[in-house]
Amino acid sequence: MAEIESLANAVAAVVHEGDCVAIEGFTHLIPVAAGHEIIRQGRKGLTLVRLTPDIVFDQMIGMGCASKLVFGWGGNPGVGSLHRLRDAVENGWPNPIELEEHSHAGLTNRFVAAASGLPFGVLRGYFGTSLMGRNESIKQLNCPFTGETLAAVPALHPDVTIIHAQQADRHGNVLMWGITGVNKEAALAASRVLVTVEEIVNKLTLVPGGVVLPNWVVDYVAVAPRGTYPSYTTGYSDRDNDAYVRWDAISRERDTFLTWIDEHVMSPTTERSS
Amino acid sequence: MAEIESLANAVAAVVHEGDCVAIEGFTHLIPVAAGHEIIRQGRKGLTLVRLTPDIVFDQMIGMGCASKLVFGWGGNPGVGSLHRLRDAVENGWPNPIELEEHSHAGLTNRFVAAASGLPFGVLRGYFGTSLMGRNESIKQLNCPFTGETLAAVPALHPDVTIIHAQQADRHGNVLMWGITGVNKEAALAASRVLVTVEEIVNKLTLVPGGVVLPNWVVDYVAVAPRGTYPSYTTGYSDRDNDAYVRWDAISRERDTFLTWIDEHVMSPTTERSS
Amino acid sequence: MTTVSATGREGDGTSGYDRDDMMIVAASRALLGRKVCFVGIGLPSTAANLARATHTPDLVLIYESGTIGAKPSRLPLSIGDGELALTADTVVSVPEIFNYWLQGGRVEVGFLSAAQMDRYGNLNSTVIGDYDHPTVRLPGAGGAPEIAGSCREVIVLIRQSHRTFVEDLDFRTTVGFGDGSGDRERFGLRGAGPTLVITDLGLLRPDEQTCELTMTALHPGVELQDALDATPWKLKVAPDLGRTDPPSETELANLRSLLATQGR
Amino acid sequence: MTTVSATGREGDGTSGYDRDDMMIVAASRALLGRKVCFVGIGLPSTAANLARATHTPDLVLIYESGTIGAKPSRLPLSIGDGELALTADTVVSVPEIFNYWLQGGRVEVGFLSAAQMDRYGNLNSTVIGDYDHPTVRLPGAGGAPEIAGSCREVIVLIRQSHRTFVEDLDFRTTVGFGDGSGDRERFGLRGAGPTLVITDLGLLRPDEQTCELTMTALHPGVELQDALDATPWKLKVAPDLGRTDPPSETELANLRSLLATQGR
Repeated sequence: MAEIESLANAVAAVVHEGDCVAIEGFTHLIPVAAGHEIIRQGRKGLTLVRLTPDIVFDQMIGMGCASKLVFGWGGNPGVGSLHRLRDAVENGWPNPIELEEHSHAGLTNRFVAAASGLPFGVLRGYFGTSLMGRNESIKQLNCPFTGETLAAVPALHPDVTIIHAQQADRHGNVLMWGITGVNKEAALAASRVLVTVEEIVNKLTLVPGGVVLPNWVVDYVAVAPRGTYPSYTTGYSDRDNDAYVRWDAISRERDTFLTWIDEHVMSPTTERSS
Repeated sequence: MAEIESLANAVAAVVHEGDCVAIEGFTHLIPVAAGHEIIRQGRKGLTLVRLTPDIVFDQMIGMGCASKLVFGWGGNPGVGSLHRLRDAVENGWPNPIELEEHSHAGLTNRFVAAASGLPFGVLRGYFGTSLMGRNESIKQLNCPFTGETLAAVPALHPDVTIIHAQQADRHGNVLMWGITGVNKEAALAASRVLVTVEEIVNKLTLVPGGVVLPNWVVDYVAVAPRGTYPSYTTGYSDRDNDAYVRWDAISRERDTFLTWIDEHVMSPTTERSS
Repeated sequence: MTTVSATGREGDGTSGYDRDDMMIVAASRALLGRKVCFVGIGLPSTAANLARATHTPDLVLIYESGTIGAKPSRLPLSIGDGELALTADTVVSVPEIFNYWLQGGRVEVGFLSAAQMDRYGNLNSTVIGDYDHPTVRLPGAGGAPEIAGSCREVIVLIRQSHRTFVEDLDFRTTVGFGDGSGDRERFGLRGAGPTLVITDLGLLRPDEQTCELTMTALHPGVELQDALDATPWKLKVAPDLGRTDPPSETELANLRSLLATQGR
Repeated sequence: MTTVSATGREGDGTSGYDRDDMMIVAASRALLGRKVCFVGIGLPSTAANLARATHTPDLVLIYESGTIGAKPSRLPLSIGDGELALTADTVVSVPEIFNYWLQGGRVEVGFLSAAQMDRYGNLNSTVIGDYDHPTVRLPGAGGAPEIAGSCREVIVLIRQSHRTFVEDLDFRTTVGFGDGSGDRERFGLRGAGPTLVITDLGLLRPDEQTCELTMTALHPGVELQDALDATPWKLKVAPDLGRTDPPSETELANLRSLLATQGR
């Protein structure tokens, strides 16, 4: 049953050194505040997982939280590269990072398989690409009916999944809406689940496109208003597109990056004033 | 792109002699009017598919429409057996019927595989049951990662899927809500799709739990108000539980059954007055 | 004096409840303190809602139609009753219920019933007699095989008689313990299987070594000989055979209220 | 006279449009009469919305974030732009988009771009240089492999130069025609592959026999030698090499209006 906790306590409770941590959110509902808390708590050696790692992953990688990244597409959407990710991959700064890359469909089906209690997922894909040779977690199998060869990917069970949602009620039941991506599957795939929310409400009111996570599949709920900034939360905040553009300049050099982290992450009071 | 047609024309266009016809609806949104139209049009040799065949399947089977039934649970919910189905199975009246039976999970995953463009679906199940030996469409396969043995079921691609929904707009986009069962997957699995609806509206307004089928995956929309009777349509009609109880008596004997069909199906004006 | 319960069944003459009432009450007690229960229509649904009314108000009810956290104010008449969808925390698709929630191993307790059960808790709800030339064609498997496979525990509700308790099933629709210890693992079934069988005569639990169902308690007014007579095989009996407490006033009152909601 | 387009890029001095405008217009024309298009952000999204504005108003746009039938009134800045969700016929989960809609074979045309392309339309969006010690680490595959595999046809938008057109990809992220005819079938890819490549210089289509990309048309003001010079291999040229019509007044006006919506 979900406990409602402060973000700091919740992150301390669920994210341990060396954990496999999925932090999902497909361009929307990105748990940025939770990522910053992980930086503040100085977690190291994490395997970070996300379909679309963007600037909060760039920040965690630049601060040395991650030793491995499992992903589908890592970039600054509509802007360009993630310079901290590139620095880690190209120059090993601040530490080398191992990459395990998939197509979105491949990684998605790893979550789906795990959520479904199956050891693997099946998809049409990967054959003929260099991904297949680079990624040992992709295998092939034959359809027992048609003989066709298909790709198999292993279920991915994160130690922790962190997602952001609009609301929880006082019992820890969670409601999100808008683009919900692979949030439900990533949560159901994990051993522990932390959901940051915009607010706690007395009663959840279902909305079109709403996705509910009952409190018995959630471990912690933490209130983090505007916790997706500079991403957005439908019904609560808009995307700050300029902040994504600014990130490109901030993140190009190590010193401007470290200064920014110091000002905007390590001093939590100024966290969302960029 | 969906055409809006009369129920008679739409059924004539999509359901052909010998077709594999999935008519879905999980205790809710059961396309009874469409089933009656199939009876009126005298289609024979159909392979009928549904997770939960109930009294409209009993009626079609009793009228000799089906040569095969693919199903998960065939009964009169909360009441008992389907006597026409039993008469066909136990006594070959009005014709023998071949049974291919699955668990709900197995048949569901046959639809999911087909909707996903995969030749098969995978599930934990069937091992240790008599279903496995009786049903040649269940095979086993090994996980390429863990070596575990799992059940595989072949994708099921009906020639036609018929479902009922609350609304369509004038372009044939469909909206359903409430318990939607496996309706989306059954539709996406099929070569042709007919959706009967309570009404055509100018504009669909999304509702919590609403499922949309865009018009480019639907072939025909036919208006059939109260087209699920004695089942129900959330927002439009309630289930007539007494009718399910009455069916038990009506369907026990061949002559009372035939009389009922004559009065309630063959004379369409009295169709929903039982 | 013979009493007639609210369901119209003849009572056992002791205190205004009959054997079905006792089954339902015993089943509701088995849900004390449980979190999540997968429910079918009929006795299981009545028992689960009695548990909600009596001692476990937060019990999460899941019906295979896709309703999660249904809180019906009247007993539903089918698993797709509109009341379930209307009162649920969320309604999901049938593929999601089976794949994410059931097969995902998230359900603590599942209820099952059947036409036949053998000594290892295997169930038949498919056919009586020969499959190709059946005496009685039953509805079939539905969700039962996966409920039995994936719920962490299964509770079977079945009346105890030579008709329902059989040496050899005509068809094994649903696996209990297969042919005994180790078979569930061999079949890849992840839950613990039927840890409790509730009949109209008493309770049975699997033997720790062999998994054979063993009578562990009798309901009030039932003699051991009744249970032995109702069982076609040599029924195993626990050395410390217990006695079920009769329904309390509260349990009976709540049950009556619930059954009274089952209007048409 | 040098004109500057509304996007701030330098024009080619002929009629107020530049080579990117021409690419977008050519791409929008390729959508004439199409039903369903899988769209990425940037030029593809601009082209698809230009097609909606100009000649195919009912074109269904699908973005991999799960928005089906998005009808943005301004150009989205990311595939998860709130405007897409707000204007969509329905928003589904990412697993559903990839499994039911894309892999299900329901999408007619997919747009792709990349950092590198070879003569068989294979694409690299993963890495420049050695994988383990890259010169440039690019974002990676995202949805591209499945878009290329499952859409009935793929249109590639890519500028033509020695940087982008390469003899050998540093990494094959996405399959076009593999090493030529028959490879797609061998890999189990169901769509027809990249039936059209639109560059800033002209159009290329696969040879019917070999699947090698063949220049079939040049944009206005482009000479064949420009295309040959921009291609590191001996470029195949169609015997009936055509000439793209310049953007019409309507196309340009619609493009300007669209680009003007792309505020920050």
